[in-house]
Amino acid sequence: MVLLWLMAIPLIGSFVVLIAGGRLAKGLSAGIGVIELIAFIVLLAHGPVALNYRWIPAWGVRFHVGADGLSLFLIGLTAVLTLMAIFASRGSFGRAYFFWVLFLEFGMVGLFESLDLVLFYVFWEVILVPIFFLLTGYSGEKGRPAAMKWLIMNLVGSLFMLIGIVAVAVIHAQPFGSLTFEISRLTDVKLGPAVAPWIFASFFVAFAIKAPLWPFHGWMPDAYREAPPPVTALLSGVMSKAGIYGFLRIMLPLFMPQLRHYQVGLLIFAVIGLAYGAFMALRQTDMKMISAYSSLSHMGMMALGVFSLTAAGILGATFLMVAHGLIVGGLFIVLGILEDKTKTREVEVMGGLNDDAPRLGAYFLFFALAALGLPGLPGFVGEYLIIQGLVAHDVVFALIAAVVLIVAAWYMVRLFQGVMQAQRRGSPIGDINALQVGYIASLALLIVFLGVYPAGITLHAAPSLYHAVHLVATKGGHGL
Amino acid sequence: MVGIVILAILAISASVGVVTARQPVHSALYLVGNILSLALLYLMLKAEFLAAAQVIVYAGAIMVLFLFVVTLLTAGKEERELPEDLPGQRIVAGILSVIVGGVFVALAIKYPGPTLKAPLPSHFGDLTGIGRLLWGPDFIYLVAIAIMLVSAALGVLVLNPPRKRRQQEAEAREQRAESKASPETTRKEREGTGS
Amino acid sequence: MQGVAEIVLLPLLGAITIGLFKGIMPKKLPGIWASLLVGISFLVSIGMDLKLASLPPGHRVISGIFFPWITGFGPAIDWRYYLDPLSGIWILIITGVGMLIHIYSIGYMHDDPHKARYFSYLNFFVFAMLLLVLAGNLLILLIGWALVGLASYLLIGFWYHRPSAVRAAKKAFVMNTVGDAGILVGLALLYIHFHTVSYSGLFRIFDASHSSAFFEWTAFLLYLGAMAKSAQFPLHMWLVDAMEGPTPVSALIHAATMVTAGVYLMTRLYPLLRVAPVLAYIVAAIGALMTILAASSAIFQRDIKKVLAYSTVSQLGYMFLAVGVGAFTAGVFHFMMHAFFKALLFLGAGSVIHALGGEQDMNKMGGLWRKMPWTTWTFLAATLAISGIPPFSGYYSKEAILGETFNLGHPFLWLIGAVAAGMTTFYMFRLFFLTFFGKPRDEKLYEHAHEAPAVMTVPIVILGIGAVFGGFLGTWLNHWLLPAFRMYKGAPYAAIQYGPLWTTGFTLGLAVVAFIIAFILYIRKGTSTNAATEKGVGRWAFNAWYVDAMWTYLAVVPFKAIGNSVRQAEVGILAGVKGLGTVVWDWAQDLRPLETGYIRRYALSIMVGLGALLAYYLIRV
Amino acid sequence: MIYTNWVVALAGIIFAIGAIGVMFRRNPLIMFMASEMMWNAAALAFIAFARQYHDMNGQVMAFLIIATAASEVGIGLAIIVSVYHKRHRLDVDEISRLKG
Amino acid sequence: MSASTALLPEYIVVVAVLVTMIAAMIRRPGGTVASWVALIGILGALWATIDLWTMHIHPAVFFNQSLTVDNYSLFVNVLVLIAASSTLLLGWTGEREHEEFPILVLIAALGMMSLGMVGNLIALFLGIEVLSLPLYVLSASHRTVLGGEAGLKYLLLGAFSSGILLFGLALVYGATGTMNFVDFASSVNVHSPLLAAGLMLTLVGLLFKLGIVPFHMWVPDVYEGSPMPVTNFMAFGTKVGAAVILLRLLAYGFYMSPQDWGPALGYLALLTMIVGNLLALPQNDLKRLFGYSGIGHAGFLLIGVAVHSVVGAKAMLFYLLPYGLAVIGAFAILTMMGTDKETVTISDLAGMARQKPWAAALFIVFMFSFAGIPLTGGFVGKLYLLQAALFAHQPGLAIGLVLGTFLGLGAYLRPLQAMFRTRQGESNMAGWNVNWSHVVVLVVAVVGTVGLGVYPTPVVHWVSQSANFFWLH
Repeated sequence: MVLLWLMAIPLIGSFVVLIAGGRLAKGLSAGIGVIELIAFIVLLAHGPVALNYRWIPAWGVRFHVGADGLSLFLIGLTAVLTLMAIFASRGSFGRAYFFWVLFLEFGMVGLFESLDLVLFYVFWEVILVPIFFLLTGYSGEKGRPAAMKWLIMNLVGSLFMLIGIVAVAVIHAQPFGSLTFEISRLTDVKLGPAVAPWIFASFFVAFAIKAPLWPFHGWMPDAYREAPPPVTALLSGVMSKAGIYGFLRIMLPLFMPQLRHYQVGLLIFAVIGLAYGAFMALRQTDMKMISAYSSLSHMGMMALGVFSLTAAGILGATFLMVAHGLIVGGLFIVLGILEDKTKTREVEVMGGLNDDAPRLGAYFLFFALAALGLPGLPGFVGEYLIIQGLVAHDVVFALIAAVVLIVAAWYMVRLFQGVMQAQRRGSPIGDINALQVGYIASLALLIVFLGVYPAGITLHAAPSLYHAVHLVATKGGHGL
Repeated sequence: MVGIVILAILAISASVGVVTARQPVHSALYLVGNILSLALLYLMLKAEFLAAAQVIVYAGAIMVLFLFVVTLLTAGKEERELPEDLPGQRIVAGILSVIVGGVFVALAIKYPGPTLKAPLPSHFGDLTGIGRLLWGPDFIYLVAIAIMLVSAALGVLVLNPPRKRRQQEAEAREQRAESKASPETTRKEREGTGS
Repeated sequence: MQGVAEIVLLPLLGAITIGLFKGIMPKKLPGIWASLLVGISFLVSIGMDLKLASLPPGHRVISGIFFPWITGFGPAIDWRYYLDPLSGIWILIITGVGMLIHIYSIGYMHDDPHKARYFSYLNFFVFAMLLLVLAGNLLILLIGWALVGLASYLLIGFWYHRPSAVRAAKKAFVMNTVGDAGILVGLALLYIHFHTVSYSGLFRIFDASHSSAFFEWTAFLLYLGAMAKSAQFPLHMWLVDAMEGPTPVSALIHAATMVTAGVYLMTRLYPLLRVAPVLAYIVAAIGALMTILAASSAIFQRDIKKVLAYSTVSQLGYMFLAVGVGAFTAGVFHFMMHAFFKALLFLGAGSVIHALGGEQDMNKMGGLWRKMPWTTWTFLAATLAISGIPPFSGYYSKEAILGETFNLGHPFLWLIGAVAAGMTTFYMFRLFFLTFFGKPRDEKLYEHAHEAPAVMTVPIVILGIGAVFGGFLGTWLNHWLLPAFRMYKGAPYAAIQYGPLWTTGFTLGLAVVAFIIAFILYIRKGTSTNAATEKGVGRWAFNAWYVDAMWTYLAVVPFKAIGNSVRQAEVGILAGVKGLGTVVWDWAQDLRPLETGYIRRYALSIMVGLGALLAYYLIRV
Repeated sequence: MIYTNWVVALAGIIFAIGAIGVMFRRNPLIMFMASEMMWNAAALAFIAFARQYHDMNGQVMAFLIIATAASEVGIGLAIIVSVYHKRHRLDVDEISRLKG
Repeated sequence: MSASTALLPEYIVVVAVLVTMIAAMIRRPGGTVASWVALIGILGALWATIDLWTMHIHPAVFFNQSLTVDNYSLFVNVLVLIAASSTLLLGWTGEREHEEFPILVLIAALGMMSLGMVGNLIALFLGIEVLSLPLYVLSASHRTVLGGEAGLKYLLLGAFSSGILLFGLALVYGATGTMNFVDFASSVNVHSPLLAAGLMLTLVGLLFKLGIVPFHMWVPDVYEGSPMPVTNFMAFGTKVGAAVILLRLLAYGFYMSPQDWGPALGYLALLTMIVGNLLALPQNDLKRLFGYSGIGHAGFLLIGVAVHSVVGAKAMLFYLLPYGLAVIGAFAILTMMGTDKETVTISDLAGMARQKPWAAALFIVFMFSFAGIPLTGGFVGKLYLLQAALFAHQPGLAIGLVLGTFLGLGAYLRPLQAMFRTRQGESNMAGWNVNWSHVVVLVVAVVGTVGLGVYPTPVVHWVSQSANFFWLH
């Protein structure tokens, strides 16, 4: 039942906010976010659960939801980050804004819980909508083209995935006669050589666009730049994980032979994206863009982990999803506060702000360090596991990834120093207030905890990944 | 057989006349000729009642209506139709129509269909035969026709209402409409390329 | 378990408490509190070492697990600690020297408004360094490794208004990340092959292995980390720039402790070096190269701290030389002695800088001995020590390294080391003479110069005692370390040995000659510091053989170029996305006129469709 | 014996001519008449086939066509009158404001 | 079962036509009696339909096989009655429309309903004409310049296409010698060229009504020029009628020779999906936009016919419902906005999100249903159509559907974004006019749209029952 509550709380909450919101919208939604977080803790105490109801029996579509180690922490990530985003949002945005934020939470939780392809797809597209309106309605004139690009690019990918989903189900139904969309039952689908590449590509492109992975990131720069900072935090922190989650949840069980077959190519793609994002970040002057491209680079890193098709790599990707979500979410929130205070995003016109806002500077530094993968913080854990997986496959990719880590250190330090240190160039700003300190600090504490005790997640996630990893092993991957 | 050929030539030339006549009045008259020759053909095809109906309804009622409207709309005007200005319209349309018509002719001639040796059933095509059907199992068609005629009558009422009612409506509209967009502005907005 | 956790966590406690409560702390409290915690940590360290000593010689290991770090994809990696005689030495130096420098800093940073932050960072550094040396596996070591890098970054950039400091901090961080990445890949390789990264597990495996290319490459990757941290060619330039930080930081981090982490790592991995002999030789060779390369640069520097920085690089070269040839105890010995005298030198230099109001250029110094007697004489002791003049500490450790290098059949490396030793004497006395003797070159500064307060001089004196008498610890060290080095294969020549008498004589002779030259040049002739830096070898050496420029052209420029080309590609991708939209839009606009509004056209369209359908059918039939 | 297929061919020809009329002429009345001619052609074909199959249904259909044509013409002429009663020229190409 | 029982819904509508005429004659100016009577008639017909449905009738044939009452026709009845009642409610008499409006709507609805049950060519023709004639009148009924143009275009092209249809019917009759659909397949001339030519002509006539490229040209113009409720009726009702008769004709009469028409329809569907959605993209007039969007959706519907399978039939039938609900919802909002104007442009929407947030929210739902975003019925419909295409091994149609959807997205998103634009100068929401009748339509539309998206199971079930033609299996 708690699974349903996890979906219902933000859904009902969103409408409550929409109807009763008004001036209280922010406080109300923060309360709902807290309740959701509590529900998640209950779920955590429960451990893996699943529910399976009939939905559209004629097509074999089921309302099959569950939370296992793979999705559990992503749900948690959603709950935490949404709460943070609500805290970080301007109350003056009004109730519709908070409605969309909570609706987004509903969609994300639903997506991570779905174990049926149609259900998955439903949520996959539902989450596009709130972002579209948050971009359209709350980020000025420039936000609209970004919103358009966001929705259309993502839908292009996902619509083809819809063909893929139906095709898989139809092909699976051919010998047995009855349709099913449940992932666990589709794993034995036999795709012919003529259709397999196309179906594979349809899924791959959808996930790659959502993540986004290079070169499918055309929507990303605009959307990340133009969205209100809390929304950017949600976009990069939670939404982007949906793509990688799709790889893990759907592509590993369904397309293992194809993944094996194209592995080298996929790895090359991912590694190009990894380097590409890093080098782009190196040459940006807009602070949101630096972290946006850094995020792109990290998505490449996660994809590398998945495509390494090793237990460590996949586990690393899983871990990095959560870690990166928290980190980049925090980073964007901090950048948003800075933008609010300085009214600019250009690094070149900032500098020396640490004098005015030492606490903000400290958090900024913390998130920057976490984002560059400082050992001891969770980003490193994921990167370590991924590199280990890559080493098992081919050390060349590991070395490239390692080089990119160096570039990451470079651009992140550059970002931090450019804004916070050196000569002061802008006008003075105030430091963050107690509320901001409170929620940012709790986020930071969570991040530190994960960095010190990553086993807390991997312990739970690994058994669920066992299935995927088992498939890897039996279908010709490296077991370890 | 000869009769058919003559009627066919008549019908075709009348229909060509409809299409080529300069004045709508002439077109209408040609159409009457076409209808009459077809009516004769109906007779030869053992459709007596229909031949009568064709003459009475088509030539008698419909064409008279046409002539009324033609005279109403073109009264006192002696202007020729403007020359064709849509590029390629006539060439493409002509070629297409000729090909399509040719195909029908070819198909009709090539696939004659079965020839029934049995004699025609009694009352074939006469008033009794049609009447038995239409007032028997096919009565529902008459209902449909009735409804169509009702809608035609209503249509005329709606489209060309009496003057008194027209005034009433105009007054009501003016009361409601405070900021009625003129067609010109609508045009402009619609022609703009948008954002 | 008990003690280890406290050793590590006490400084962390200091860092956190100061960081959180600096706003409400009295002005002087942070320094005292920080020093106190490190002091307690030092005492606990002594206790732990005593505990270690109470164990039988071959089994002096205190190891265990706090809790698992990560699990789930194979054997777990734990928060594992590992205290053996080797790390025992290191924790003593870290906490001991660290405490002295904390105390010194109370005086040095007296006027700085941000000193609370400073002490917080400093405590954090001590914590990270202790974590590094007490780690029981490579992964935890890497965490400590990166955290000391972070602390170093923070402290180099402590005065973040100075663009040069910011740049130096960035450079240090990025260069250190190179090393981190190397270790990361190396330990991933080890884990993949052996399913463990803990020392004991790995060492057992190394013991059972023969040398192979795999080990060479793995060792190389780990050495890459050591290179970056310990400023070995070509990753050493950051250390020179790191002098932008406060001087006590230079003493603690960039001379005494952190930069020797590489030495620690390579010493710790001595069983790996056995199965990677080529790499071991490379370590030695690069170490030897560093000794002379850095020494040559040191000769021409003007900035007092830069001289010391190059000197540090040079001395680190000695340590790596020792490690590379297998003279592990000698290497550790030199590390200890170096910690004393180099910390002392830096603190002395710090006193001078403090006294001169922040002036670091030796051109503005001179004749300070009258004003600053304590500093001068302790500085002299350290200078003698680093120059390898018996019976000062440096003599023993350096001779042990050189002698063993010679004994183990590396005469060429020995020759380089010996020449570098002579150069060391020269540049150190050049520094000493220019700073403390001769006439004051800048009267104004000289007028204001004064001896440092007791809180600064006392640590200097304590370190001076170490620098003078430390050499006599050699025998004890042999006893302490040898059993540890014999636990696993790979350190047959670990014991301290000295070379043939003539080699010692040669080195000493060079030192004496160098001293005389320095005396003539800088006392008698009063040569300017700028001499010979304008052209030829001098210019190259002054500019550190243009390693920075090399990096600029080999890494920075290409990386930026890649960045630029990537930016072009990005423009292309974005234009492509936009272009696709535009194409569709234009396409739609182009189709609109088809809808002409003419009924006859519409009818024609229907006819065309009809024709097409018929044609389709006819063609099919 | 009547060769009904020849009659159908005639119907085809009249149909084609009607279609040409719709597409060639600019006068709405003539266009409308031309399409009435197409209807007539269809009715002729129905009657011919009815004769061929000895099936009265075709004739019923033809009758209904005529009746429907009557109501359609009623409506059609009403529309044409209402559109053109203010215009001077009976030209269907002038009625092309809706487009694009 | 007697005809009077089985055809009760139609009879009720016929009676309602008569009563409404009387009511219209005796009404006061501006009164709504006629509308009420018509609405009651429609509701009665709806009640009768549902009652028949619950009786689980077997297919019954009446009037010389001209009418077949089965679940299919009953489902069509429901669709048509929804369309008709929404049209009535949007054009509530006295507000905007003349008093004959309800009568004409009822007559057209009667034609549409009959199209769902026709079983022979005569009834097909009559149904089409009963549907079309009132719509000719209605589209020109406001006697505006554009309305007249719309009516004239619709009339001339309708007559033209009806001529083609009639000639096609004649050829079909000539080739088979029978009027009844079910006898075509058993005729000896199944593969006769005459039959095929006749079928092609018939298809042209029907596809014209459905608005398939290249027979679509009239659609946007007529939609734009017609009064708002009439456009609504054409967009929903005409599509229903044309689509269901197409399916009926092909599935009953030509199921033996799908190779003759299936691929052709497939290509037309592809063309229609692409062109319709593409041209919807740059439109600024919302009614015109919906016209093109309707063309695109007609292409989607045609997939269900072209694949010639029972899944296709069900999918098509299902898709009509979410499409229609979105149409009536969207037109309800346009009617509320544009009570004093014939049309609404995209720029008129500016500021709607701020000033009329609830209407904006509902508009979003309908647009998303058009675009096929999940949790709206449009998505479920597209999913069904995709299944049909893929089960029939026609990936091309699936890809076409997706491409069409993608091209259409822009068209639906542009109005949505416009709502968030801040408007310069005075608010254009002043002429906002909310009648209870609009609200009823809106509520039905939004509940239906979202309901179909969230829990389509019952409708899927009904559709399965109604499109279960045994010979398609």
